[in-house]
Amino acid sequence: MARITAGVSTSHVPAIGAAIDLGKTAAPYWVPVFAGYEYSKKWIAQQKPDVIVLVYNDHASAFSLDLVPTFAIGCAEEFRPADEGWGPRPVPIVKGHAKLAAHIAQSVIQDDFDLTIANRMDVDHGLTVPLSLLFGQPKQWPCLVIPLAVNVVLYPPPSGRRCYELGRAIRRAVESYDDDLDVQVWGTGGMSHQLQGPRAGLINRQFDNAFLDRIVNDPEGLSRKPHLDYVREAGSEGIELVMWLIMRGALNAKVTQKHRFYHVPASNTAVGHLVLENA
Amino acid sequence: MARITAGVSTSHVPAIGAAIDLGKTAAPYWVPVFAGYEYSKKWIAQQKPDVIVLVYNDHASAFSLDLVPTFAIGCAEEFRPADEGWGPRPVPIVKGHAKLAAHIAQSVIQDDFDLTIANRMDVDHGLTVPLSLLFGQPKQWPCLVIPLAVNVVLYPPPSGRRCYELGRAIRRAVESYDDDLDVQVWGTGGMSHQLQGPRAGLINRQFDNAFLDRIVNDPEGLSRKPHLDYVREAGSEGIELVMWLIMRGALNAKVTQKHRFYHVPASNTAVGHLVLENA
Amino acid sequence: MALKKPYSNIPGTTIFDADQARRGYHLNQFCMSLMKPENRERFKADERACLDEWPMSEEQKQAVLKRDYNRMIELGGNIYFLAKIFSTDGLSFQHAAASMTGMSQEAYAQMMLSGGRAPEHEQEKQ
Amino acid sequence: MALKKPYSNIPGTTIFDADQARRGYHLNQFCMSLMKPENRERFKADERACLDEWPMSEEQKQAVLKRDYNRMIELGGNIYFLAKIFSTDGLSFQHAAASMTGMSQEAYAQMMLSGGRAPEHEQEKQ
Ligand SMILES: [Fe+3]
Ligand SMILES: [Fe+3]
Repeated sequence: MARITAGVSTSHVPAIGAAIDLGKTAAPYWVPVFAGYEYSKKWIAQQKPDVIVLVYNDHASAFSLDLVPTFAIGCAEEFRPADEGWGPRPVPIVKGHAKLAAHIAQSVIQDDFDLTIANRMDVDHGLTVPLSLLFGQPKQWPCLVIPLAVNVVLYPPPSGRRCYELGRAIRRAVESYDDDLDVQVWGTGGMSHQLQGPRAGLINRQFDNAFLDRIVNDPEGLSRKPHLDYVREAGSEGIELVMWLIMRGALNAKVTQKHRFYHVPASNTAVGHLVLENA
Repeated sequence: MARITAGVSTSHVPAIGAAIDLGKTAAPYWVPVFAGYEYSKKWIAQQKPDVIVLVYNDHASAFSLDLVPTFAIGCAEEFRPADEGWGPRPVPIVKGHAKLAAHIAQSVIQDDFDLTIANRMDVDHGLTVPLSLLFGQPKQWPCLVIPLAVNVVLYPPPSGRRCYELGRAIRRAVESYDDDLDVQVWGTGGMSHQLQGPRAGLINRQFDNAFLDRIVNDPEGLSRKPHLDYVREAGSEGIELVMWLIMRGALNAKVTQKHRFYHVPASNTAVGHLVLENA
Repeated sequence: MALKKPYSNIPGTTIFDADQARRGYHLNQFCMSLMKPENRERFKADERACLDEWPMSEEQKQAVLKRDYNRMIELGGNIYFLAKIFSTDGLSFQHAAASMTGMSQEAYAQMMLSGGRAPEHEQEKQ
Repeated sequence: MALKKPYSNIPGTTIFDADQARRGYHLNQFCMSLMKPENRERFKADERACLDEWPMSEEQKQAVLKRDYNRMIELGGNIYFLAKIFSTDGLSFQHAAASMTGMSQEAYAQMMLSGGRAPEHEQEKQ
């Protein structure tokens, strides 16, 4: 039987990807950011998950305005890094787990989640930066990845509660898969940031740290936080944080916090990161 | 306030569209089919709906295997007839109601339906044949149309129950729209048919007539019918009938059956048609 | 396999599920290319050359060339995608459906006029 | 209007909703075209000619030519689409964000290093 072993959450700031790709990780600006992932790199080298269900949002890369899915699951054999305007990131092609992805899709659709099936989808920094943060710069990514893209760009995004419930449905799906697989669920994006208008540069440490507390210890309550609170308090792009709730919904009610990291800034954004294991 | 005034369900057999487009409606084969819509044409000329939410499935026209949404709502200003391999049908461009569509999308997404927003979508016979059946061959369609495409091609389709609940959510959405609009919901596809393999040509009159009875008088019970029953009893393409449940969910528990029609065959398919008004 | 297939015992019926979609991906995407008139013309002019532009298996290509719809479905084709092939040929769904039953077009059309294939007969086979 | 906009009073913030998406459709789709290197080269060679291929308003085109991101957002642009423009220019999200605040890039970068824009200050304005 497949099982969900752990959850990881992390910001997916594009400038972090650029710092890695351009060899700037030792620059004073970046040292404290990457220091926050040292524990996690060792941890995941020991964990050796078979598959990661990687929850992220597409940033107008795979999805134009022609078709905007609320939830899209990648069922392809592989996913290429997107060209976001400066050429694709020089990272390995992401290999999927088509059979498990199809199984999850089947299970959660029959569980009343109205997924979009993606059989061809380029993946942008939202998916590849978290991989780089945890795995560094390998020739091949050391495990398979099932991309789960969530719309947080075109209003309205799914509610935090809906995301949390989807996480629970993904857990049921994984646990009904016959093969013996260790599966992690990652939730990415956030923390507080705003990339537009006169309020650009907003950072809310208090909000972010309360969020980090509650997603570990009070996910049920946190999942009821309304959309407007995210935008008002964590910035227009802070709404990405709802994706962390999918990760959290896939874990036990009680989890062990193995690692927690918070840092300001990376470019325009507060960086947050958690490593959680089922208690 | 906008309101849902009536529901229409009908098969959307492509050969019916071809018969209309090629001027064959008076041929002996087709006379009994079109006779079944005489009442409805008069009825809708009196009803004059402002908008139709037209539930149909795309038949590999707008959606390839690259991206398959479970539910996609058309939010564009217009939708062009698709070229399904013999040139687009010579019918008017379908004009949308972008504002109402966006309102419905916002409302049902916030009601936990994970819609895909389509801002560009060609519409195939699934959507245009029902319009031709009710409106004939006008220069312009006499009302606006919001396409709602449901995946019934790639397994698994949404359950009948999920479709029924979506209909209810659409009703809530329409009734929370400020402008004064008469809105109909149409459910299309079916009835029994199978277009593949040695079992092609399957017709199940008993199943179809029981379905016609129950969707009027026992929609709650009918909505629990499992996917497998449709496929086994009504043929692999008979699963399209789940789309009628979206129409039915948008109406009152009690409805008045204004018209009922059933005929075999149109090409490979049993033709069924209902006109329902809120009691 | 981990995917439950409760629909695998329905006689004469292939459910287009994720496994079939993966098997037939390029076959079906080729079919979509026939939605453009210029591609239909190119296909009519040289079917083999057109097919060779797609990473399909030789079996899939042969099934297309022979218009063997049962075989195409077995190899991952879905009827709504395959419809672009018989539409390009100027043929109807009824023609294609008849061809899959092993009946002549006339006998199939007559069966439909007489009420279609009876489900009871089929259900015995389960 | 029928669409409720509970988010319309957040200071300095435009929510990319259906109305904005409709207003900015062609502007945003133009931005997507810059995901291909050949289109980036064409845009760099003659920005105006490239923009004229799209049914955008003159105001939208002027905003692009001036790299006025606040104006582009007002006219329906979304920052993730618009990112393709400043990426084509070889500039970062931080550059674009700074330009929208009216601060110099240096002052903005320093604000971020000092912990970012404080939310309390912003929330007073409501
Ligand atoms: Fe992001
Ligand atoms: Fe159909």
